[in-house]
Amino acid sequence: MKRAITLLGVFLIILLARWIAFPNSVSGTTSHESPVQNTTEIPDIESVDNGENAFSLAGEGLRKFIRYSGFRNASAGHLIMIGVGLFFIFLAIKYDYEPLLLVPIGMGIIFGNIPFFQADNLNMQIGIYQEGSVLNYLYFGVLKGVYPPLIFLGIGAMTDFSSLISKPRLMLLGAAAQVGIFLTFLGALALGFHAQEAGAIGIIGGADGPTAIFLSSRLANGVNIIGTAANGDPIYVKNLIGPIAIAAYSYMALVPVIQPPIMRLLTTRKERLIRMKPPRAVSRLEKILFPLIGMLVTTFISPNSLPLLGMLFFGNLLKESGVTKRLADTSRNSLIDIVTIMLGLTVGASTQADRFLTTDSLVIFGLGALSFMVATAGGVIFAKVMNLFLKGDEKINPLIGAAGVSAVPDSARVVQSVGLKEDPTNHLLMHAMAPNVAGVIGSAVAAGILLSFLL
Amino acid sequence: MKRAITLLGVFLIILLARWIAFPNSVSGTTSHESPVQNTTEIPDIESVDNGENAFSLAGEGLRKFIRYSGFRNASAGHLIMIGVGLFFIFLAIKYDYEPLLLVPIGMGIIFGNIPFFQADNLNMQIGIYQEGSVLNYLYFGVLKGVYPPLIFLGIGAMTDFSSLISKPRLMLLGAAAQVGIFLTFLGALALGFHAQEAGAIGIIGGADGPTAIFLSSRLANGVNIIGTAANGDPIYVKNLIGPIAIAAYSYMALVPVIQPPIMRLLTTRKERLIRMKPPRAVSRLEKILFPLIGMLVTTFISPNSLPLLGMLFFGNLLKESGVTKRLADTSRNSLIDIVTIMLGLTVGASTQADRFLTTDSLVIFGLGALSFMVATAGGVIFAKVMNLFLKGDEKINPLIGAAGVSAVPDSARVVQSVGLKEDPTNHLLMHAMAPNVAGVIGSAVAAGILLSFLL
Amino acid sequence: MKRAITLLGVFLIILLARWIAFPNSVSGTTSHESPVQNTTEIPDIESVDNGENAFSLAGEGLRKFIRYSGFRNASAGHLIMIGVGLFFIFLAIKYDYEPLLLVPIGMGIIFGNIPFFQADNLNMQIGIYQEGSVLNYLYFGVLKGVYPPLIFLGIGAMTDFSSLISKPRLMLLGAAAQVGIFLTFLGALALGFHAQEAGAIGIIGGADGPTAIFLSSRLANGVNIIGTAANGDPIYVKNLIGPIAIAAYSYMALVPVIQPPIMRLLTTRKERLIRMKPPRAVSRLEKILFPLIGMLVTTFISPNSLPLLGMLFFGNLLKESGVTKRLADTSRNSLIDIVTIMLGLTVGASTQADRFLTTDSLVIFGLGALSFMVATAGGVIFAKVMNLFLKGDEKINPLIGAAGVSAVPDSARVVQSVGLKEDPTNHLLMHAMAPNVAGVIGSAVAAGILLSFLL
Amino acid sequence: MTPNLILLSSNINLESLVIAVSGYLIVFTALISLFWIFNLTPKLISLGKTKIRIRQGKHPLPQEGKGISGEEIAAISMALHLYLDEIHDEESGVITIKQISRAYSPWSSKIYAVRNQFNRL
Amino acid sequence: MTPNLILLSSNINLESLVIAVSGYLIVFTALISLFWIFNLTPKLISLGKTKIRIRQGKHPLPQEGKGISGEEIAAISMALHLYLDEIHDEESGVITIKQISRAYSPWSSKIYAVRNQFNRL
Amino acid sequence: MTPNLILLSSNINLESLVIAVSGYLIVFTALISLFWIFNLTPKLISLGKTKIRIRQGKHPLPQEGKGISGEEIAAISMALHLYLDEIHDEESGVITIKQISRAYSPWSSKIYAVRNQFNRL
Ligand code: NA
Ligand code: NA
Ligand code: NA
Repeated sequence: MKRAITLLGVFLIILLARWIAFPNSVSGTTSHESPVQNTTEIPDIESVDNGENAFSLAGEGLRKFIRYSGFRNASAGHLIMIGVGLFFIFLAIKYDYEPLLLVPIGMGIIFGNIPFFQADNLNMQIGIYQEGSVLNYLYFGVLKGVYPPLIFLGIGAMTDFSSLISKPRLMLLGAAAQVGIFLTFLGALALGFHAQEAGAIGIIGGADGPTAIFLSSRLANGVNIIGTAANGDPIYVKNLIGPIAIAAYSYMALVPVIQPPIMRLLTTRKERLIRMKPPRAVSRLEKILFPLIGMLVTTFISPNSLPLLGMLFFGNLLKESGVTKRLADTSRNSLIDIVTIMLGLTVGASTQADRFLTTDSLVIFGLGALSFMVATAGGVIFAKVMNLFLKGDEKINPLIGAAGVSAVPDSARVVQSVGLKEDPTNHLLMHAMAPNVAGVIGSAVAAGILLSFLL
Repeated sequence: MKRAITLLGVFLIILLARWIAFPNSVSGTTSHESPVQNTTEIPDIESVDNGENAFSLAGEGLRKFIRYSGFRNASAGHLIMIGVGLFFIFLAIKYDYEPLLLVPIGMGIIFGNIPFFQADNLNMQIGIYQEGSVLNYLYFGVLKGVYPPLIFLGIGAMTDFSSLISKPRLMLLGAAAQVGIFLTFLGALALGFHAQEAGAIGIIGGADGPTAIFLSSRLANGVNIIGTAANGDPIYVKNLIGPIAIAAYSYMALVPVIQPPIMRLLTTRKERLIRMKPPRAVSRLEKILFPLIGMLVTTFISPNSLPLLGMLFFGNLLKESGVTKRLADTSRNSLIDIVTIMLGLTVGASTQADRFLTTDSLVIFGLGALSFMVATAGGVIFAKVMNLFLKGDEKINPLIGAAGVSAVPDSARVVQSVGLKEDPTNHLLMHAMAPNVAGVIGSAVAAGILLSFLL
Repeated sequence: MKRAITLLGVFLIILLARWIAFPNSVSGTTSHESPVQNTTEIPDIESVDNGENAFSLAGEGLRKFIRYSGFRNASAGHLIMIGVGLFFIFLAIKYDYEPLLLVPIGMGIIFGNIPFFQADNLNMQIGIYQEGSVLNYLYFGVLKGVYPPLIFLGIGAMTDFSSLISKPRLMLLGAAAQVGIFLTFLGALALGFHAQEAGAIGIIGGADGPTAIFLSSRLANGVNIIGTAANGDPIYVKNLIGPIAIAAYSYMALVPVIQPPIMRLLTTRKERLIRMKPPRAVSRLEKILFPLIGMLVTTFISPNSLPLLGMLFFGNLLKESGVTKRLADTSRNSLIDIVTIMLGLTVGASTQADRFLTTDSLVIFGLGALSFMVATAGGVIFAKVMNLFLKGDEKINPLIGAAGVSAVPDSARVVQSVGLKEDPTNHLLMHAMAPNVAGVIGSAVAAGILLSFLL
Repeated sequence: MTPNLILLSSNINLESLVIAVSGYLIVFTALISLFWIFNLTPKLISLGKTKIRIRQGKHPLPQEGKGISGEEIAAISMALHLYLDEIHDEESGVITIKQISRAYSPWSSKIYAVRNQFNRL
Repeated sequence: MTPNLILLSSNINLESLVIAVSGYLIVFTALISLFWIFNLTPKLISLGKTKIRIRQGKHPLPQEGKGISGEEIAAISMALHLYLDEIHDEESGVITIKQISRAYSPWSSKIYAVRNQFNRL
Repeated sequence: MTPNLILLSSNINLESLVIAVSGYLIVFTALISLFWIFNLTPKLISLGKTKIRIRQGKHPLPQEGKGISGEEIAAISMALHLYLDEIHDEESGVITIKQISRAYSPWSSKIYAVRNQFNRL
């Protein structure tokens, strides 16, 4: 199957990249080492002796130009990452995999891997990690976790929670799928990550890009102190925002590849044929009450989810109140578009080869794939468990459990697609939207809980 | 009357809130005390003795979760403020009172009063007053007075000054109504506020939210030093941005409740029936000249009004120039919407119970109501005075004086409504727009003057 | 010719301004002197003796008001600059010269020259150079070079590179016209500017506003250290962002005045009548490949161009990918509009008379005019040289060489206009768009090279 | 035993297990609470409406949200979908302008606004 | 006397009274200046136009802004209002797309732009 | 000689001349590289397409981009231009609303989306 190759391709590229780019350091991690590779002194035209003639000066000029050019500074890592960026763009344009995310991220990866001359005492303000560069300013919104809540504002303003309000029972599927988060957390711990890092890695299983960025900017930001070395120096948490974000968005784009086999494996044909009762109509009052009650309940339980869930429900209230149409319009159009561009570009650019191509990144990608699978399985199995207590036309088609991972709306579409293959008249999309949006709430709550336990 | 109950309701809620939340400190103000209430040490799961078994650990986990949850940290103040937020949203949706302001502010109030665990040595970056939180970043635009000028840019790009240009005489009504500002300033001084605080409180009488926020961010921001204590420590001005902004927006929303009785009290039926001459057509050249001349005249007189009035007239020039349509469109749509959302949300969130529920807030609300009434009366009475010098069909319907308070376009609508009740064929709206927009200019000039006298 | 007077007018105004405003300092530059002119002590109402009566206090209040008013603080320089601002607005509205730039810049000039009271120990947060003022916050994006790349993002999202893809040969004309940059660089050095300053001045010849602002914010920002004085103090580079930006935008607006005479001077009538083969259709794949290849090639050659060219090609990919339409829409509408407003306003306001009216500004304006002329000539002459190697219907109409200066799309329109005057059926616009957009790329590459040689 | 070995060699300890298990349970708590509330809400709303109507001496409303069956909704939504789909095929040829700025001039819009607004006063 | 007492016990003093009174007066100054200028402006404009026309040997224009009486404007604006109102009732059923991006391709738009622009050159 | 004098009295030196000359040449290098690549690209693309089609046993495509001559394009673009121009003259009287928010409700749009999307899966 074409898609399987896609998945395999991503893995192989990263694996190869790791080996080719830094053959000597595969065993260890390099994230705490200095990112500066070239420490040769800055070529300085002014230092040329005045006695030299114009001809040798021209040569000097050419040499300086070449020393600063990308050709001279390119490493295998840069080229591989540029290849990955082009591959993301290819996937987005050719297969329409989450293009609104993959095109900016792909372009950002290229952006972040244009090779330039780096030296200790020179800051030409090009790279995303160089203070004062434009990318560095735009990256601020990622580092400080400002972009994700703004994305959630827009998502709230474009999400219709009707399906969830009409069948609140399906909310549980959105909770069940979060098992991926907590198992991945344990998995990351088992592989030697520190608790805060493990929490940030676990959230990949939430299948929600902004939530993943938000949590990792709080927990695995390279700034928090997690211990003290023997000599009294503080030990800093690793900065894993880049790999976590890229993993989360990659797998969200690959949901149509990852989920179907697991869904089919865990369900019988009879189960996949279950037709569900159509949802009832929902009154305007219920739609207005939903964001208000939803916000109070979830943030009282998990106050650390406030930045995400508060914004999500705020956006939804703007949409449903009926009196703030223009604010909802702007939230779900210009505002979310602007933030999406900035977020995608800078998250992509944060994959500068010398920071990104580490064993950690590889492990994170592996754990991320696992967590998506576990989450999918969690949702499907929980739906089957619920069916034990339901009867007749109340029964749930367990396929929609897979939509509980969130990845809105792609995983709901996958449910629809898998369902249609069994019975071309059984439209599950409407029903799958309920666990799908519940999964967004669920992973934001999980993020809040991890914050309160780990911070 | 239903509306009167509304007004009373607001007052009662705040009064009660003050007593219930902080029964012991009603006599004094708490704004300079530490906002941190819980100073118990941070619950730390890691400190549990290794000898304990899994069961007691689970209990510990549960205890930690509860200690961090909103239920455990909620105070009466939080709940009351959440009630106020819900009430604002109710007013906006049910009665359509300034929904573009009240929905974001109401949601912001809820946002700011979700209870979370606070301790001296712990910053979980949730609350608006916690450095590094998302709300704290967005609040920056309020604290530094950046949002109000951007709002004014958008207002300028959506305001048609034709009515004012065609009857420049009505401009005086916009000046007259600013009496509310200066009397409230004296009132606040009389109640013991310092001059800078009194100036910021006075501006509530300008009936203009962005102006109020701008001035209070400059004068009553908690940062300026206004004196020296006996022991040599500096005395800081109080931070009154929150209460002033909430008061200004609340009363702007309540204009349809506050103004009509005063308008009827001060006018005879005969006056209310006066029909005004329709305004003349205004040429394009006049419309282009208006922002240019308006800017030069007002800012030469009061340079401190530049950030507000410069932006207002800049926006209007973008609209009227005819060659910058796309810039005007963006100013009055995406840009003003984005800023409105941020402004409303953070102003609302700044009402965190422990900072907001003080005697000061109560007094400010009282003074604010008074100043709206005084301003309304000022406008109406001045219109009657002008009528002494005008004759025949030049006479002004004194009702439109009430529109001089600004609160665009609500107070103009109130004029129309009160006028229609006397004579259902006498449309005053067109005429009321003139003092209405003049009132915006007037209060911005007043803000500039207060700045130059008090800073 | 009416337009020639326009050009003359601009020069005369600035020349006069310089003499009238600062008659004594024409010989030297003032940019390193303190911008504060009034160092009289702050008028303080509180210092009035308590024994005085109300009458003298009222006088004191009046005096204080006047001392703070614009009338009292206005200098000849302020009034001249306000005149310049009004003139820009007039040009924009009357003649439609680049109104999207000239209206915001013109209004910004007025903004920045409203006179206000300045004193050493008083910051009323009005002026653009006063820390904490709103303009100062918005100016940040200019100072740090953040706005120009965002403008380029929008330009990329609205530019169709088809003409260039179909006739890649015309790309060379976009390179040829950059001769203006490098000759002006030498000219500025010859007039005594330091290398970094000269590089920033040279970029005016690129005829590209955002590029000029970006480069001058990096090279001539008043912050970089370019040497050491005899007493060991560091010598700072001059802050020339304001004059360079104003010169670049002014001449971009005046392209229809500057270019035609030069174009006619350097071409024969026969050459101006040359008809070019219509371009071929371009496939979607080519359009998608263009931004990707363009980005890799140009930024590998000149990594310092990344912030500009990366964003340009990113925007173009959003447009051409076909799957990110909403992101492209937002980039070329709300986002670019918002940034244009902020950029124009603050660049205009940075011309505060006491900083702007210096001999340096005058010299920069002179060099700028020259560089536009040289660039135009460079493009036209190179087209004629190319014709020596081309034959038959491959021949290039040398007029389109003038479009290589960029100034999109005005210089392409000028080509069309001059061409039509010779043969009303020979439409050159389509062909002129190719060197026009190539000129944007060319000047961004040149900016990158100057950065790597001079930083 | 492998699992125990992992526990020993890794950072997993009892605390982290507690975090994982109680974290998962709290997520459930949150969503079960929402389920519980929104299961109740429609009943409370229709109860409230009925009470008000009875107090006002009117007949109770036929219960909203039950009158329209799911089948009907599905039919409607499908019809709507087909309708929108058809329109979509045509719309790419249509050129229009954005809503003219009716909302900003007192000369027209404000009168307009008044008509709509003041019924409520 | 109460007022005096307030003055004593509060922060009100002569200076603050001066601020209040002169502040209010300055607001008036600003708006009266605008009133005065815009009272004059239409006269100056029509004066300017007349002079230019006379210098060009044409008849002076009928004074703009006086030809159309307020009554007529009111009638027009009401008609416009009713028209817009009607349209409003129908528009919610209409689906269109945003203006196609005519402005961006040199293949079509730029020719278009030229036609409109170069009359001015 | 004047030029030499300028060189002496100014900041121009050999280094700055090198910067100017090599800078100009590098700009040319960049744009010549692009020229070279995009001169080649259409050939590579049609080559690739032909190969694939031949491998699939089909006839090679008629070379895209050469079938439509420039003359035809010009004619089409002019026609399009005239058409758009005409429309433009009328559009200012038209009032419409923005695209209704079809994209956001699972009740209609998502079904819609599915139809379009899943052909690809
Ligand atoms: Na999720
Ligand atoms: Na006012
Ligand atoms: Na250029």
